[in-house]
Amino acid sequence: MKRIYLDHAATTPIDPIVLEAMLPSLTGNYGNPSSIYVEGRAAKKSIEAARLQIATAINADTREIYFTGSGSEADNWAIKGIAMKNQAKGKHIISTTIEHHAVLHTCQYLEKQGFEVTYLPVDENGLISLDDLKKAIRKDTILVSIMFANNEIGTIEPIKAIGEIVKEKGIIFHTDAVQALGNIPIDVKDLNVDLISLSAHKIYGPKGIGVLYIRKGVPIDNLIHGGAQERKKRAGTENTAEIVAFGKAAELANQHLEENAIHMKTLRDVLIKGVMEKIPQVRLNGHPQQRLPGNANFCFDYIEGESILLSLDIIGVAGSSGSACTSGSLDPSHVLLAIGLPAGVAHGSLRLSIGKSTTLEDINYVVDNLVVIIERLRKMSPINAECPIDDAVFEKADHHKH
Amino acid sequence: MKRIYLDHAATTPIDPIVLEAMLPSLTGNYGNPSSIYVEGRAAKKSIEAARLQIATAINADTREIYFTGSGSEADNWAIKGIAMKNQAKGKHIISTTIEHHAVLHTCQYLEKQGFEVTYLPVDENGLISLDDLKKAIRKDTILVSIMFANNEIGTIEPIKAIGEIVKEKGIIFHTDAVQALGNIPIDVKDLNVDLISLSAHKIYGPKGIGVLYIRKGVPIDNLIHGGAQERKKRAGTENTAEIVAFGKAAELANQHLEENAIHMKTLRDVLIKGVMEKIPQVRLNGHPQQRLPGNANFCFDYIEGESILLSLDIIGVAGSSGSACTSGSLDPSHVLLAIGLPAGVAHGSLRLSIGKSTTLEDINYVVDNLVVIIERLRKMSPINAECPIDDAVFEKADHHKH
Amino acid sequence: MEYTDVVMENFTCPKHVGEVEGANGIGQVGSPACGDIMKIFLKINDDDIIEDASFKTFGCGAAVASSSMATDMIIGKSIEEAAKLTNSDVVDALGGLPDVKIHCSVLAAEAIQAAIEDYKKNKKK
Amino acid sequence: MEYTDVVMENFTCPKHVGEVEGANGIGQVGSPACGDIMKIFLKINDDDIIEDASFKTFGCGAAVASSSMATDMIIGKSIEEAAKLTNSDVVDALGGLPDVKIHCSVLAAEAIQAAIEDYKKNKKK
Ligand SMILES: Cc1ncc(COP(=O)(O)O)c(C=O)c1O
Ligand SMILES: Cc1ncc(COP(=O)(O)O)c(C=O)c1O
Repeated sequence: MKRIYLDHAATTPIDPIVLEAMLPSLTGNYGNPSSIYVEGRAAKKSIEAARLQIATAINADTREIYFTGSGSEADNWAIKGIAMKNQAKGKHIISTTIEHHAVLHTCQYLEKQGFEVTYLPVDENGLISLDDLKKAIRKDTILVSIMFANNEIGTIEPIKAIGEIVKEKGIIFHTDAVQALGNIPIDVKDLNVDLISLSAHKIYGPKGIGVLYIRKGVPIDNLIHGGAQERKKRAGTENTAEIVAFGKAAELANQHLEENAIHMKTLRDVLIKGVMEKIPQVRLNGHPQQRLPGNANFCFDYIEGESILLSLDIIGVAGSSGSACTSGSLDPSHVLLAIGLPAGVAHGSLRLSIGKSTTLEDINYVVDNLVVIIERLRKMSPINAECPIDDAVFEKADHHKH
Repeated sequence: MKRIYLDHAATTPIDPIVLEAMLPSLTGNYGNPSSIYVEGRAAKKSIEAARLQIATAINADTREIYFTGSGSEADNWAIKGIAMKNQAKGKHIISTTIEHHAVLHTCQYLEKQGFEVTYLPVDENGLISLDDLKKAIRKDTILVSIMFANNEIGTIEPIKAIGEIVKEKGIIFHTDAVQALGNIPIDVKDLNVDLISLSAHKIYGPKGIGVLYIRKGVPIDNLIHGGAQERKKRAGTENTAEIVAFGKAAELANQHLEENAIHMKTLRDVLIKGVMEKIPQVRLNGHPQQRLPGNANFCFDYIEGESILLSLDIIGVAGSSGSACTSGSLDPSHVLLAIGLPAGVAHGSLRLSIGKSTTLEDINYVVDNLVVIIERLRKMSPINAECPIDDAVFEKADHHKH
Repeated sequence: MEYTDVVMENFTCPKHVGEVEGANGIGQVGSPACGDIMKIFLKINDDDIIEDASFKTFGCGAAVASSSMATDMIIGKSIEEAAKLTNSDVVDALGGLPDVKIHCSVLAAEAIQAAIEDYKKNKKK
Repeated sequence: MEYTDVVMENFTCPKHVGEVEGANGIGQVGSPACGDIMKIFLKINDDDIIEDASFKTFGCGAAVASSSMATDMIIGKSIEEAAKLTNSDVVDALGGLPDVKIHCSVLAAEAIQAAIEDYKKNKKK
């Protein structure tokens, strides 16, 4: 059966051009980049070429690009590294309620170590308020970490405006741009951002390779200590093959940024229109305009997300949900709760994220089948418009809390 | 020109069988292992198969195997994770003076954060003393981290005996077994070890993938916070391809452990005998017997290591040196200093590490050419047996300290 | 997370979906906030034998499959026997459930008990 | 770290290795502990012109190449001119050196200065 992959926000297949670029580093080019002999120098060279490709993609200097083992590591490094290094100045951090877990759980860990974190709320579209940010800034604030674009609902935060506010106060600003890369332009010369997290596997590169952009001169502790790799800032023998792949993927993403974005946006709008028109009792999550080109996120009342995903999977479609049931926890997505959805509704969410190879037929197929799937699951559900269940009652009853 | 690669301790080429095993995860099998649809489940399955291969190789339970982004990350995680989690019990750590930088620099970082570290000395062969260890243990000792086998001089530490001493005191024991894997048997059921660091690229797997073995029940903080991957202990979308590759590499290493070890040991002994007999003024570093099967490490008096490496590189041979000049710092290897070599002598070190594909002809070629190279460089040197230079004088003069 | 074939079968073609006609014992457990609600309908005859059973479920694949399997397992049984149905019985019949989904089978057993209680209460009146 | 072709040439086939016969100015700098020792031998004629020069070096590729290049650059020059040779002159002549190796060129310039000093001292006696 033909598969229709609509979970590009979770991960993407490796582009054949990227694979071709990385293969020589798997079949040969195995030298340790720190070694001085031929094999080592060749590996070093390919890493530096990739560093330039990444730097170019975000308009940075190559000396500001540090490779990590994932986007999560980049987030952890940025936040812990800044916190540890600058704690003498203050122990207050500002972030948001809709960050990726890599930021959120890192902040929570720092709270246990004696740091204080203010989590800015967001409005019903997922946007933070600049006023809230200004009010949250204190004398002892050392770091602001606000994501570029949200991975679940696709909302794009006003990073440039945030940067201006933060810079004026002399505070370090980190943004998790893992979802932004390849989807919206990132220009470090234009933005007042000090640290940026990136990850290759969201832009048709391999999993397990990330980047932390560190603006020159920003004081930061290492997260992974050891050898002198990455200009003594990130230890560990370099993952040459995946670094080369990330470089190529970033180059391609940059070259085709606009064309890919238009393609995804067009299909996304067809998808959103189709779902909203053909299926009753559905809402679109995230900002209606200010959102990632490939992101569509819906809540279908009265049904639960995992059963939608399973039903889609059976007919060949891959999507994701903010339902608790897909995460192994019983709480639905913190992002959907943060934009004000009741837990019961949040459980019924479906995220479909479009990629550069998605076609109009794919979208039409999905819309048509979703109509049937949603209807079937709703028939199976004990709740509906005539027989709604008051969340509050159930929550108070607390019968099934875990 | 044919290349003779004798730096397997630095990194190894990917075994074609390993590459074949990992390729499907690069060309397809791209699902996010946390996703519930077909693509995700397939990726999850291949990761769990690899976990079993690694577990089998060290006789552990699959639930004790956690994938990381490198051996360095595993070391950092083990040491920081135990330190942070158990600091209420005490803030004293015991390690050695000859650890890899991933352990050493992590310990030094913790010292800055208020921990105390005792670095056990080693004898001229690189062995720690069990008596020293016993004496170093205090009431507030929470962790002992001693490497399984040294990456420079190849000396194998008495891990089992250390484990017995440490276990009796109820202290957590970590060993960096990055160099041991594939070279000497590791059996967690036989050893009293709580945490073990491993890395794929030393056993013909790719760079950028490591493992931390964590014995069930050992209390440890996360190093990389975020998503629920690796049973909520190590965040970041899984590097499926490299995990699969590590699994295969570990399986192969385990299957051919004895045969590979015998092969390497045989060639190593030819190499050592040849060099010691044909070249005057040379010493063998590391324990004469208790050493890694593939490791040979020499010091040639009166000459400097990098110029040996360059000369070898030119005739097609890749080796490494503990000379400062190869590391970007001006201090020679801390390991060579720890076994008591004067700095001037340590600068003249050469490590040749043999792999499973090394041949007797390779070794003969290297020995014959080394004779010529060493002679040539010695002729160029202002110091020699008749005109030795007293290190101490120069160190005191301090004219060229950086 | 990996579902067994039996779970997938019971999810894609669940038995006994809907509201059995003449149901005289209805039980509902769970909450939408937790992501599962199970409602069980029992038609019990005068000899306290469950003649028919059905369900409506808001929940994940495991919740639907557990409902389907559990209702199927109690049809034809006395309410005494049915009340003894444990969540492990359901899990076993499904060929296993992922750890994080065990609670779905618990819900199914609880919903049946709630339906039987409801029947008993109705009978007393 | 990557050496230029000129560096590699001067390392593999260094010019002026050894002890020039009749050297009347000898300078040595560095220490084995730091990984480099450079010894420069100068043969200076009565007009204070460097007729010949040579070196012996314990050190890395850059140290050998710097010694080779520096000695080559000063032959035929007056000691006054030679004393003005800076490490950057050597680096430029080598087509560049890696950052961590710049100190080797410094040593070469220092060794030449030391040799000239030695010559002057001998002359005075
Ligand atoms: C003993 C030892 N520990 C740790 C490491 C670090 O492993 P990795 O390069 O995967 O970070 C190495 C090799 O580089 C090593 O030899
Ligand atoms: C916004 C965001 N941040 C961080 C990450 C983590 O990246 P990685 O999976 O490379 O660790 C992701 C994706 O997983 C993401 O979407």
